[in-house]
Amino acid sequence: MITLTHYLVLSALIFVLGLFAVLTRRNGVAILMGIELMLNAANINLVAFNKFVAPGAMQGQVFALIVITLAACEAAVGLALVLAAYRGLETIYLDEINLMKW
Amino acid sequence: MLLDWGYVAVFAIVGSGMVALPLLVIWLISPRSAYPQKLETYESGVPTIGQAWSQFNVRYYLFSLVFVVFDVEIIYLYPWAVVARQLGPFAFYEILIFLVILTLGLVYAWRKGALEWV
Amino acid sequence: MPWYLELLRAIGGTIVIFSGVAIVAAMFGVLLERKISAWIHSRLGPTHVGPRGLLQTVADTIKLIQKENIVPQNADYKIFASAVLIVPLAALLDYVVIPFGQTRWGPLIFRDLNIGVLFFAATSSLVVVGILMAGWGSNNKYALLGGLRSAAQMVSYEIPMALALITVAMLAGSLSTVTIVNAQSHLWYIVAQPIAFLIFVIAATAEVNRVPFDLVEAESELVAGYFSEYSGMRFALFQLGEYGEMFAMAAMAVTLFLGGWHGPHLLPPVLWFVIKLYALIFVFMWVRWTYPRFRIDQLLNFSWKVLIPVALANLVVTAFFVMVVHP
Amino acid sequence: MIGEAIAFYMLAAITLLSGVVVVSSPNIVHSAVALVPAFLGVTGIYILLNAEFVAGVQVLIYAGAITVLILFVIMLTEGGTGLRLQQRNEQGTIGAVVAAAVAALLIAGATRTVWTPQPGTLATYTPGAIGQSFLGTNLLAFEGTSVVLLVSLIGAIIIARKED
Repeated sequence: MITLTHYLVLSALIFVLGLFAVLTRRNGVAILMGIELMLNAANINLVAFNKFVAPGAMQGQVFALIVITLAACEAAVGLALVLAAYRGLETIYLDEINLMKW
Repeated sequence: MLLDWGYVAVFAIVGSGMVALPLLVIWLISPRSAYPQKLETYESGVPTIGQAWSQFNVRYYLFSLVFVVFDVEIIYLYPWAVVARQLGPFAFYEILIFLVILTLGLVYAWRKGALEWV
Repeated sequence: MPWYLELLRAIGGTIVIFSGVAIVAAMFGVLLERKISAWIHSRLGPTHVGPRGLLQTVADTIKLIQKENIVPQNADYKIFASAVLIVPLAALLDYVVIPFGQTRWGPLIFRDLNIGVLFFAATSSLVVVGILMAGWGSNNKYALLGGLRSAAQMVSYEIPMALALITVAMLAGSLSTVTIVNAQSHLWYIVAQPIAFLIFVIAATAEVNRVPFDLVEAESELVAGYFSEYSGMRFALFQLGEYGEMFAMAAMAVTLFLGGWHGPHLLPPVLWFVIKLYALIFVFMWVRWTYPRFRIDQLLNFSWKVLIPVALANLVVTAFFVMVVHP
Repeated sequence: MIGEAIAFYMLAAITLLSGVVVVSSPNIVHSAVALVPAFLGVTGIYILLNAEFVAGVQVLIYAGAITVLILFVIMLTEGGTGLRLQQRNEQGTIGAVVAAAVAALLIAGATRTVWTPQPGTLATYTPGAIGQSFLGTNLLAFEGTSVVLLVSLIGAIIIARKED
């Protein structure tokens, strides 16, 4: 029997994978991929809560759709930033983009 | 409903098997006689120069960018379309506002030349 | 029904659809294309193998099975090899939601999904990933350029196609393909929505990379585009994907606009479906051998500056009639 | 029920294994391609949760659009030229510790809380229910997303275009 807890644990594991990518990857695109994984984990939670906790409502799925939208916007703008950084600084390794550090 | 998707899952799994099957067959029976010239990357017969994995023009990105935004817009139109008949006139103006705002995006991209292949 | 019978039914249906598409769409489609091109060029086409050359593609397939599978030294093997699986599989997944006809026991469809039309759009968008993988994995300049061009073109034409799908879904009030076909028992949607039909057919031609939108495989510039480096059976699987996708697009156009299996009761419904399907395929091939190829800037301009505005306007006008005039 | 459990564990395995490839592959293109099975696994999870429409959107947007965008950017920036560069920064250990701690916290929270379900039944036809919801209760969010999309389109075009 698959319960809400199963889905929550799965989503926690996916979230942590994304978090690990964000913390340890040097490549800007890879960090964005980690963020996409984290957003997916959040979406699993939203849809699972919709089914198990509030089956009469539609809010969980509606929220998941809005999160997907924001993920697409985030990917578009984030990848544009990566491109701009590549054009200006000729690197997409974020630890090499340190002009503003001191 | 889950039964429907069970069918789709079987279709995907059996389908991948059926696509992989001919590959397995030729892996067993196809001749193998490789030599360096044959394994070279095809470049119209002249020796290959460098790798193909190099940088490409940014114009591809602008198109896929506008595509992503419009693709996301379209997913909101599917659920609206199936209930359009039941919703009546007021919802028409709601969706009109939605479409007008996004058409502004298309107009902006057009005017800024993001849709030009230069 | 017990679960093992359901499972057997699903497996049987899959095998029937896969072999059906492989034989009817890929093998017969290639032969048809060669015969029609010959007819348009006033040639004879293949004549030697079998009666009037009917077995030509069978011979070709046997030849391809015997060929060596070459993986270029510089290629990225994992991506190179998995792209071959993705492209035909994504193309064939389209057939899940296509209703082929009507029988006494219900519509002849693999499975009537609630989100049928969206499923179609989603699976056909997966082809783009496969093509990019093929282009990148080959590590060949022609292949990569072809793959990038193909991806840019396919994503551009996905938008007008989806807008046309939505217009039809709005008229029928459902995303299920069977409901859409049933809603056309009196009036085919090509009559109500001629503009959406045109947009769909043009976008479908572009999605399957056919002339006049074939600069992905522009032989004179890019050899064979993203599958330049593929040989033997892998090449055959790409052909299966391409022709499978073309037949799926045509079948979807028949389902959405030409009334699916509906027709006068002289012939069984399945036959009506097949007749309409082949009529549309003939139009695709006719166009291919008649028109020259677009330039890439013309091609992208045509989608973004003509098709999308027209499709949006068409959608708004239809919505106005559906929601305000006849609510 | 058994079928549901089998499907869940298979989908979870697909998602997590491809997630591990995404996170750990030294080749950025392999990471991007491994995103596709990860997204498809999540799609299957949505279907198990009776969210058909969200599942369709997941394939269309994530697998069909965002992955393509990511692959484009990889090819437009370093392509395969960065293959031999080090992909991981010096925070590998501390990152693993933080990730493990967060995982422990989340899993403990998820397993120890008792969720009380509210009465009601899931909508049978999700696209229709979502449409009703977007043009009724959630109208503001619906119109808001159009503004967000417009703004992100304009912003991304400004950032990505060459200055001329």
